[in-house]
Amino acid sequence: MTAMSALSTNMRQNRGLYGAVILLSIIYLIYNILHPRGFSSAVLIQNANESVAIVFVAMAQTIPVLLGGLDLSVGAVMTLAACIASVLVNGSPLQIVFGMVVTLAAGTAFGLCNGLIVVYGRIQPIIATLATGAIAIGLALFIRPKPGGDIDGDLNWALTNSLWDFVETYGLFDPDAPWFAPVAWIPVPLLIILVFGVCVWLPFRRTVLGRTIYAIGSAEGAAFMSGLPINRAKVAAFTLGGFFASCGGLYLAIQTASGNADITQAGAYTLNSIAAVVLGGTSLLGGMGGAIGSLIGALILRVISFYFRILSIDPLLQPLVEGIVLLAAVSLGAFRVLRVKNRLELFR
Amino acid sequence: PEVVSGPGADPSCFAPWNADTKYLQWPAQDGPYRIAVVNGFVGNTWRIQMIKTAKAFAEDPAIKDKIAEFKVVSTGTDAPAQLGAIEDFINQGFDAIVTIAVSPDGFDRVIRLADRENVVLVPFDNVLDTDAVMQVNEDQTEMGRQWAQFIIDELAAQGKTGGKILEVRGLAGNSVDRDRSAAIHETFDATGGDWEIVEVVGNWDDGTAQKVTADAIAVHGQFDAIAVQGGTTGAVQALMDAGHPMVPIAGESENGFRKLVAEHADDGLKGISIGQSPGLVAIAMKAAVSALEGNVMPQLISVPLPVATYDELEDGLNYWSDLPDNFFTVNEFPPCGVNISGPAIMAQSEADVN
Amino acid sequence: MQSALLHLRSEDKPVLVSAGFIVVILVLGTIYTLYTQGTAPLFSPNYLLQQLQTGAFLGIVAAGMMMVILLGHIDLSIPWTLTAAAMMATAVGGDLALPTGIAVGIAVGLVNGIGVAYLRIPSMIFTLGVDSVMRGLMVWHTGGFAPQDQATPLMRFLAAEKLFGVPVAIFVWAAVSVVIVLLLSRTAFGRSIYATGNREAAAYLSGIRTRWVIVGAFVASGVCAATAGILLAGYSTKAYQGMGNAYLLPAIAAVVIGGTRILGGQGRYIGTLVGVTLIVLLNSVLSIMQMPEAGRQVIYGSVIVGMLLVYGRDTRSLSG
Amino acid sequence: MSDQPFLQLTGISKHFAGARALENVDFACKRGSIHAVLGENGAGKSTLIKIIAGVLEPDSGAMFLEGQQVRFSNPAEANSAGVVCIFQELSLVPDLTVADNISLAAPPLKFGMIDRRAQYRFAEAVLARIKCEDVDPNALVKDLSLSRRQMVEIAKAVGKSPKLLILDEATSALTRKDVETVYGLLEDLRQDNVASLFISHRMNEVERLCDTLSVFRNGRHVETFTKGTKTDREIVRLMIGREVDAHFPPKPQAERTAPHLQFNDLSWEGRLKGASLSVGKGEIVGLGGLDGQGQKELMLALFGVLRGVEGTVKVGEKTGAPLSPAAAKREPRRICLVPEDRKTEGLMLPMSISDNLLAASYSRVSVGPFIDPALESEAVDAAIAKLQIKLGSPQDAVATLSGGNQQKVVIAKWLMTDPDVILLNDPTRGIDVGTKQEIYRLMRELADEGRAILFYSTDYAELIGCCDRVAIMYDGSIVAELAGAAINEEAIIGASLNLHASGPEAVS
Ligand SMILES: Nc1ncnc2c1ncn2[C@@H]1O[C@H](COP(=O)(O)OP(=O)(O)OP(=O)(O)O)[C@@H](O)[C@H]1O
Ligand SMILES: Nc1ncnc2c1ncn2[C@@H]1O[C@H](COP(=O)(O)OP(=O)(O)OP(=O)(O)O)[C@@H](O)[C@H]1O
Ligand SMILES: [Mg+2]
Ligand SMILES: [Mg+2]
Repeated sequence: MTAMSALSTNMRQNRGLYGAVILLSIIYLIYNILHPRGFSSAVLIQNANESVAIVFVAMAQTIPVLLGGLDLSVGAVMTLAACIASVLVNGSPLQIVFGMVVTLAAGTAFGLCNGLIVVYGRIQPIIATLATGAIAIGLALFIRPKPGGDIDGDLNWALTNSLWDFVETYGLFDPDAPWFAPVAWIPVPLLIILVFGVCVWLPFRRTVLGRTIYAIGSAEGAAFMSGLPINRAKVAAFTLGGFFASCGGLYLAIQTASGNADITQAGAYTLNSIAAVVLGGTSLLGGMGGAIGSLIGALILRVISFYFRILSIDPLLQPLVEGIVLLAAVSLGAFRVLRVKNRLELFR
Repeated sequence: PEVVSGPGADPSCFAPWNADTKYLQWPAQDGPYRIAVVNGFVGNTWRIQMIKTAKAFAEDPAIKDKIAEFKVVSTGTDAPAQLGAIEDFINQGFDAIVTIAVSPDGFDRVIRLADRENVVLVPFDNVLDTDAVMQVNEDQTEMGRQWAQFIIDELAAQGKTGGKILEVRGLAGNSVDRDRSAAIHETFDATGGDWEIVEVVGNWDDGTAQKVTADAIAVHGQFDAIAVQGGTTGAVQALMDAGHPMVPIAGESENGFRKLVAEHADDGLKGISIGQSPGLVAIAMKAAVSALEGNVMPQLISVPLPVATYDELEDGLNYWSDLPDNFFTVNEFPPCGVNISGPAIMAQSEADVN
Repeated sequence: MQSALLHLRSEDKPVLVSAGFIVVILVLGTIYTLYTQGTAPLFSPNYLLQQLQTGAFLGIVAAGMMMVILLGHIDLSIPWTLTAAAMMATAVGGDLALPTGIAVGIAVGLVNGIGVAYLRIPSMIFTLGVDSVMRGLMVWHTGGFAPQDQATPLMRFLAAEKLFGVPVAIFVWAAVSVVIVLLLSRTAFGRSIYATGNREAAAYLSGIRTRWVIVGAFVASGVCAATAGILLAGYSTKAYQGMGNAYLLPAIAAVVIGGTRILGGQGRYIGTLVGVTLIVLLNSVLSIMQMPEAGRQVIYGSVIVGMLLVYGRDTRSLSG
Repeated sequence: MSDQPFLQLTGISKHFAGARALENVDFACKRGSIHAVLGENGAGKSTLIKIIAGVLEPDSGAMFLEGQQVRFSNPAEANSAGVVCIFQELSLVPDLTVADNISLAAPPLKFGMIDRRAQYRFAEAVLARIKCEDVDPNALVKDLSLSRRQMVEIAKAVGKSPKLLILDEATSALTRKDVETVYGLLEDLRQDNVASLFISHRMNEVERLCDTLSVFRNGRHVETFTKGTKTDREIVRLMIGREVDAHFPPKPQAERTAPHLQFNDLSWEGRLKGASLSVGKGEIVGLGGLDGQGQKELMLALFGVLRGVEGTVKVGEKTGAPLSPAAAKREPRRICLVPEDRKTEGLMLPMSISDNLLAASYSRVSVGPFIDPALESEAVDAAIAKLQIKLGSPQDAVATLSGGNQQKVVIAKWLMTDPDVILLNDPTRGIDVGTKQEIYRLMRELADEGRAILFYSTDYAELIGCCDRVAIMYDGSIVAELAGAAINEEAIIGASLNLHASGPEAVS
């Protein structure tokens, strides 16, 4: 009884997420079937590598969205973090770790600043982050006026391949050991997403602070009247967003072994992150959804673009097809509207 | 590939960058080949023209039989997506991948993978800061130098050895912008004249270039000459709208710019037009095929700068008064057998449509 | 006079503060030019008129954007709506150029409005999708049809020529402004925009056809973007890909700096006018100072945050 | 010890931009007592309890809890001091589950994370205590009816083990049975030496429950006295500062007019199941029944909000249900609806009073396509005068008005459209006696002008006192129509519980 009702509530609350998972499974399956080397570790590694940054940025976007806000600085913070990493992540192993920590700390601190401006400056998140995003890009350009950087090459190779290569690069143990074989094919980027994303987000969601974020997005006044720590939760939301964005930036820097303060790329990431959040079933009004959904949403966006490489579509028609598919994908939820019988429900 | 010694095949087309350029050789493979073009951004005329040139060249009798499969994808400005697409094509077993890099760095991994699979990776236009792959480009530094030299010479002809120059720069942070600008400054400095160079950022875009040029004229009054990295038509338009006297101008190879120069050269709009050509893609494709055939290739292929000065302009030959302004005039490279002229590209697709 | 100051409404504050800041920008710029060249061109009518002329494009875009923001929505399709309108107008050419461009704006606005109002897809995401579809269409168009891109003489006249020493573009901007002001303050449609933006359910239950209102606002935004595109094409003598890229974020920033609430329901057009002027002058002065892109971005962001800290702070209503 | 008040306020004042909400208020309440706070709309009751609960900070004055001076800067601090409040506007989070809501701020934790099982069990226990076993702790709050939500709100407050429990009109939407449960609960809490502050506009509730009464008027504390020392009449006079005569305006002689609004066999989504009724011009027909029997849906269906309504609707000569509120309000139907929730459905809170008043009638103040400022202000002034709305300036935000005056704005907005059919969905909820009477009088006037009025109310007394006929809804259909002397409490309650029905469900 309890379990049943809990399950049905869960289904109701996460309908978007489950829909996204099914959609992703279908399109990824078909992609692999069509791909000459489908269902291989090489393809999985390539797909995973390509997805890490956007997945992290989409997760970063989710948290402010749950509050009912938007963070237009996620792409810029990612870029800033990548530029910092491109300067710091090299040298001895200790220096490398130090560089990584500083990169993540910087992005997190930037998120914290966003949160403080939103909470204590009482500025709407969307517009506050539009402005801080410009500042982040400015800082990134100061750090890296032109693209480049010297990120450790081993790190680049080890983190963008399978566990086997990781072990081999650092000579941890014999990568061909039989006990290792069952997991050796797993792409490191996939593990990074799981460890940093899931192991940070899922527990956080279960804390009072995490739940407060949902409560604020759902009904801020009620959350306040109920004695929830509104300010702290908002600051935490942006801070965690900054952390995820900087995870994306750090990986991007390692993956490309360089930093690039590219304004258009930052903007594209921000916009794609919003699309991913929506595809993942999080309501832009706040209060419903979660970062796991956005992870899936980001993957959906990526897999859609994979198709252009295996299908023969006129290159000049590709942007149009891409646009139409995106529009169609985000419009999927619109079928709900046709079923709404009480028009007042449309206005929430 | 193996590093070998030169000379390379077909030097009139695949000219080495300079005397120090290495030569590379891949094991010869049997054709026909599978070739992919991985483009980044797609929302401007240059890129569209590039894609059309690539498609047209793939159908060219000279090369058609050597190509079994030809694919073009545009990944946007997203570095991971571009790297992913390249890697995907390597996974799919493509033989050569031609690309415009979204960033001069960050290709270490795909270069390594390409080498492992003997895939020929050919960056062109926006090339990489590495000598591990074969690349095709025009010499940006040389371009900046020629622009500056032209202005210096034109002003010298007017008896000026110094003056106020407006430099309209490109996209901030881009290496092409950096190289061209540095060369311009060096060349002016080298004359020892009294030059004041006012820099504005035009983003290689006609509208922005026009706006910042107009602003600069409003604030600074008059310039002795103008150097524009891109969006030249816009800059000239601003000049004319402001009633600024016609001055020597160095710019890109947009059709609109050449039209204006042809029309107003006699009024003083003495221009030099050098451009990065969308036709580079064809040379890159041809180089890829040549490498796959086992020929020795220069690591860095220098494509001659397509220069046209005001006195050389000829309608229907190096500019077309009936074609759009946005069109990039230089498209063919006869020494390479790349003979897809601008109007030909346009005509071809109109036929497609009908 | 004193009593006028005392009765300053909270809505007037953004206008006054931004206006003050505009003067600060001009003064700082002038100090710079005096220092570097010994002249003070920034206060010359010539310079200011020219800024207003190029400001007109942004101003018209922002006017449309404001209508949408007043509803609590946003129109991210502006860049390629603007571009598409300009490209189609020049491709068709002749007398039909202007109607074609405007028709593109109306069509995009209709699609946006239907998606947002009828399908109930968040505008943030739907207009983003429409933007990429428009981009796709334009890439296809450029690549496939050898399109003409020359602005017609009428477009040139509207954007680049002068009438009584004042650029015609400024008159166009003024005309658009008058229409928007009348629409917002003196018509049922305008009032309905405010009502819908504040609370759509209540507006709907008051018998306001909120979906039409939303569609209408998006069409207005599309038409404004198209008008700006046509003017911009006239100004540059041609249409080209990417001509709209520089207008989206500044338009949003201008509207918000002008005191319009990003969540909808509140805002005055005069604020948007001042906001546009501020952004245009700030950009111009930074460009004159040859500020590198890095510094420019930092200053740009800081100015927006700073302005909003001064007056844009959300007042929370306890009953809300 | 026992004589020391649990809570004491001295010299509390609170001003809002322009409005004076509280002026130098002294107030005290004791443990083990249920203390009623009475007053007209806008008297400052909610402001008072918001100050006590830490939502608002007073401009001046001091607050003492068990003799210690305290200052709460947010509700969390008040909660931890044992002061728990059920606000007039509910404070539930709709997208979370009932269990989440009940232990929202201080859930049971395990390894720093919320222990969902413990939370579920706790919710079950608390719900059982207020006899709400029918509410599933795992249900989402947004799926609950208003009355269930109010019960969850009460459960949430009780779950915090308060020392001082404040209920600000917390029973306004409850069903009769729930009200009884809450009474029982408050009695229990009194036994446990908890202090309760009870705000209600329903005199009978106050009579039954409270031992001490405090009356507020115009932001001032007028008097505090023990129950029974004053008559109802005196209390009302203290509240509104004048004598109130009869409760309800006299009903005219019952003469049935031709039906104007008729509907037959209305069905919608299992919430309406073949409802039929007719309302004549000049008639006030009450709609009764337990909460959530389809009354709200019925009104929405008639107003064109619902999609897929089956059955026939006829207004005057026009057949067919309207397709939208916009169509409903226009000729020839001219229907209006005063919705249930004025804050979200009736008003645009941040907009000015004048804008809100005009929202339904732009066309009436327009000349050609343009709104005429002169006509506009004329219409607004007339509306304000007609309903005697108490306000500073018509340009003030409607949010600054008290609940009752906000409701008047909603009604006035619709009267401006000169409607033929008026649908009223519980218009007197949370409204003081004085204002209620004005509304009753107004309803009768409107009926006398020849309009057809359908009036849903949760208050039986209103149905009895105001209506020419009363239709009772049960499970989506109208099960009884009462008229004349048949409109009495027993009949209404009986019909509401569907006792006389011969249908199969009545048997089981
Ligand atoms: N709906 C609302 N109604 C009234 N005030 C609100 C509302 N939402 C937020 N607030 C304000 O938000 C703040 C909530 O502060 P709270 O103390 O709960 O947060 P916090 O995380 O504890 O902050 P801090 O860490 O600064 O103490 C208060 O200043 C309050 O005025
Ligand atoms: N946030 C606010 N801003 C401005 N004025 C306010 C605000 N809240 C309340 N007021 C004003 O304070 C006065 C007291 O309001 P309050 O809500 O305390 O009345 P109340 O006694 O609870 O009335 P009701 O019975 O209608 O709920 C009213 O005149 C109201 O207009
Ligand atoms: Mg606190
Ligand atoms: Mg109250």
